[in-house]
Amino acid sequence: MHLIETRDLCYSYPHSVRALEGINFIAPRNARIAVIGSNGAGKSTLFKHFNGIFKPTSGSILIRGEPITKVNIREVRKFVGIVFQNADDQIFSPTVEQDVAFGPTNLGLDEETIHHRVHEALKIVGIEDLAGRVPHHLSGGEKKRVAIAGVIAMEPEVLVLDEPTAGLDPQGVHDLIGFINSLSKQYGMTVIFSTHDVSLVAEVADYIYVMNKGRFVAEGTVEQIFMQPDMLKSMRLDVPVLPKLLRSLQKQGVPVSMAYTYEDAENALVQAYKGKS
Amino acid sequence: MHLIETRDLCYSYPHSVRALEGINFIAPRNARIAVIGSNGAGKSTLFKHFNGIFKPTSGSILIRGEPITKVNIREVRKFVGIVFQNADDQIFSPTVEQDVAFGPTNLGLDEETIHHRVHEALKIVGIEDLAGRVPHHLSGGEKKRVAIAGVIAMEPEVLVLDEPTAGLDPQGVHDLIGFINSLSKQYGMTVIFSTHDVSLVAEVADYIYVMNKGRFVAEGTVEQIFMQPDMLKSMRLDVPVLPKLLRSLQKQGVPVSMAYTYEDAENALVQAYKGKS
Amino acid sequence: MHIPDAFIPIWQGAIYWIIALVFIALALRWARNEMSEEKIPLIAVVAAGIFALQSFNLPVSMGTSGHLVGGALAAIILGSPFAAIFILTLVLIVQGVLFGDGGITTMGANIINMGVIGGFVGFYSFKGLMAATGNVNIAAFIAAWLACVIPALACAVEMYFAGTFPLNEGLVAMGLYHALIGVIEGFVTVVAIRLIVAARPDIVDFKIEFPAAKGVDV
Amino acid sequence: MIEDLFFIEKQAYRESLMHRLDARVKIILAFAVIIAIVAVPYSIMVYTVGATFFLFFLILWAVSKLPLSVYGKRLVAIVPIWGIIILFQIFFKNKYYTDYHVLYTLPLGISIYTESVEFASILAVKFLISISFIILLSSTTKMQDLLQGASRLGLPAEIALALGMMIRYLFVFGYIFRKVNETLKTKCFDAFDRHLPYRYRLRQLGYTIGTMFIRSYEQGERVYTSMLCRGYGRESHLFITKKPLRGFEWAFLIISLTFIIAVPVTIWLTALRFF
Repeated sequence: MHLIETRDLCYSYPHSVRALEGINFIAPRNARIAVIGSNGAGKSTLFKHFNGIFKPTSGSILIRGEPITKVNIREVRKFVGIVFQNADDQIFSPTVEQDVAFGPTNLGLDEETIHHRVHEALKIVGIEDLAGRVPHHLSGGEKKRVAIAGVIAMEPEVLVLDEPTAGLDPQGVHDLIGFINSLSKQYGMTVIFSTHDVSLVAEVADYIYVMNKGRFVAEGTVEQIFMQPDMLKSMRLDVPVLPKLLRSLQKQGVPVSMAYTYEDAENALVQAYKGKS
Repeated sequence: MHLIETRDLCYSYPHSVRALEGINFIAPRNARIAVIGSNGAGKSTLFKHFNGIFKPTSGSILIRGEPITKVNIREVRKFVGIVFQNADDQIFSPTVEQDVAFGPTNLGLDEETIHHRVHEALKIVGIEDLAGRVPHHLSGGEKKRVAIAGVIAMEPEVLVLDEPTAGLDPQGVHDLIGFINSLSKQYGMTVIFSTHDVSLVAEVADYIYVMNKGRFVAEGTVEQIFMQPDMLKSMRLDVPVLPKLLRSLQKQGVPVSMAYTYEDAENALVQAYKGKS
Repeated sequence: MHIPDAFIPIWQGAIYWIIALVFIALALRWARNEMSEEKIPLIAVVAAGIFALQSFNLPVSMGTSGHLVGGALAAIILGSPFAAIFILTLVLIVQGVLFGDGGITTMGANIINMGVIGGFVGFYSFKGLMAATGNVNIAAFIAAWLACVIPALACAVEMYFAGTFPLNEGLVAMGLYHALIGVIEGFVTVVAIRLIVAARPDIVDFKIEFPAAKGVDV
Repeated sequence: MIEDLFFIEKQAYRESLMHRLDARVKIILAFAVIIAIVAVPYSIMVYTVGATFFLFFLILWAVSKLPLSVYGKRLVAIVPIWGIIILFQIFFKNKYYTDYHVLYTLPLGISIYTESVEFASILAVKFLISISFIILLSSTTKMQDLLQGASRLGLPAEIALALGMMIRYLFVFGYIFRKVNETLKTKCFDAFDRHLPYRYRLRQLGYTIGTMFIRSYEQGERVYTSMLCRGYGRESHLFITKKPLRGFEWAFLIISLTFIIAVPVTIWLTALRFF
């Protein structure tokens, strides 16, 4: 049984064109899944199906094997936590602590448990010291963490992040990557995220879906996806620079092996050169 | 005489800490200048001095050699056009055409001139076909172009863009780069932009200022700045991956020459390998 | 129009507070039940937006400025006088407690004037004029003008009951000043509504096709 | 108004005994003073009560370590319009006096009465005291603390949630308001620029206001969605922890309340004995 599974999911906005078309998506336990695609490809629309904010126009979505109904919707929203792109949409309480407490309060927990969960969540994202602060004095990166903490405090088993790196500077992106990986490793969470920054994917994802105009146009492991630079390019996405360079060198007769991360690429080039000498 | 020059410019927000400290900045004619730095480094605050929105707490700013006064402020704002980061803060009118006409109308131009300028500006940014559309319904990338057109229509000689690539997908970034370069080449505009995406800079900038905590910590040409990876890293910025790779290869004994753009790097690596064989 | 403390005796202020509370309760019920969807978050955020757009200085004449109240705008767009009551209650609480703009003992009166009277006058005169003329511009202009002038007159009457301003002078002064300001409120409300209809026709309560969707020109 | 928001917040973030005092104590105190001064009949008793309360205010303001200029600046933001209305009282008769004596006669048959001048000054005192305590309250208490304090005092949960969200987004829109103004300046638009037609200026402001409305509406929609994702439902409320008042806070509250009630009552009783 998969944690999340969609079958031929289609969705049209009211009075509007089709936004999603025949989506088959699977999220297994403890996976890190990237959905990549350019702006307007339908990534956010898809994510809003994962916890029942949108209902499929046709096809189905199963959470732990069961469709979303009025009866289990609260359960589903506790199970699948979504962090939206803009932290300001998501931090609506006057203080950080109150905001992170909003989810647990709705779960009907008692004050002590709520307090405990809030501080646990703040600790996980590394901003325990910000508990009493007001959101508008925080930096973009800090706000992002508050938003994530607000979802983590509900203790979901699947964490969905919509464009988590948007607006962050390189250091912020770096911190976020480390943190997503630790959620997956230490807490066994399944992490699903969307991005149009392809270079990010190699370090954070086990499996990739490539989305364009509401459809999945490709899926596979990092290697499988990065092996198709022409496909990525036609989807208005960047081709990761290192695989592109290595491939091009191969074509020009340099006997270098393929690599997708920085370290592997460096080793491959050193090997190619040393092997030659 | 420089188009824009600041001398030991300092700025503090009212009742607040110092935001800019001893800034010496020069914008010559027909230059492409990048100001790079992480979020909160002071880039936007600096830019707001360029057209007199902020006044220096100490030090001075000269536009074409003259300080900004109440008398010449309109002239200055006509001369230096600023496009802010978020297009939504800059577009108010019910149609794209009306919005682009807003600046020229405020300058008191006659209707015919305004009409001409609006369509010229829309043509430059490549969205002539959107003239009659409601801005609200446009995509992020299209809104960005409307915002830029609205400033270009005032025919500034210096175009200042604050984080122009924020929120754009790779294709959008690519279009923007082409477009900034053409403004500089075809129209002789001086373009100043801020970014924390270092990889962008090599293709668009002649000169770079590196900013951190309200100060300039380095300045120079692309080569001069990229030669200092440790400095960039300590400023919470990315080190461009290709120069980093080549430098690392050099250290490991691969006789490859330095390069900063993708093509140069590829050639250098092929040369290194071929030269060896 | 924000009556401060001291201008209304305590017992009269208490009466206004009680009346205001009844309407606040009704507005809360509306926000909870309307269209089977919780509107409280939406209303709270829009209230913050109304507060911000009240900060835009509108030129009146000779360098003086006024600003929008926005009650009619909210009631017309959101399709209920209770929207205006809810929003202006929140705005007036913040203005009274934080800024000292409008008093504590007089807050009930202020909520009645700007929220209740402004909301009902704005909404129902718009509805009526729409039915009569079918012209959004005329309906919204007059509705917003009335929603500006009538609360001001109510304010003058309350001050008369309080014994802190004579009736005739109050009615004339408040009436004239707000008749002028009301023209600006009306004009700006019409422009804003037309823009909102162009951008988000789906959120607007009334369904109107403008003759030329492109040239939203007033 | 928005700029004042940032200014007030700045003051509330300072440090002092007054700032640290539990919000409940400050709310009760300020409201009690306002109710007390408003409850005093329009008579010259107000002078003594007002003077005593003003002294009380000055002591508390000193404890708050805020400069007097902050008080002055905030007074200037509030007083003018109603100051003029108070000033106009000197020309009017009202129901609180039976006999009127002309103090001055101006041309056009306008007179200034002794009793009206007295009434104007009574109003001024009441007004000033009320305003001063509101300024004290909001200058020494952070908004989030005010809200928590009010909630602990029994503000209904729904109103607390709505007010909390409003406070949160006031700042979001405050920043947007600033950016919009910067854009208007950048594009050489000035609402008071006579070179541009009046209609044009008003229309542009109407567009700006309409845009702001849409943005707040859409922000509301997005917030609502994100609240749903975190289990928002009818019984949702703002998380408020219980927090007992400390001993000295109780003591301060009780002594102050006694003082606030005792002052007008004593003066009223004294007045009875004298007349």
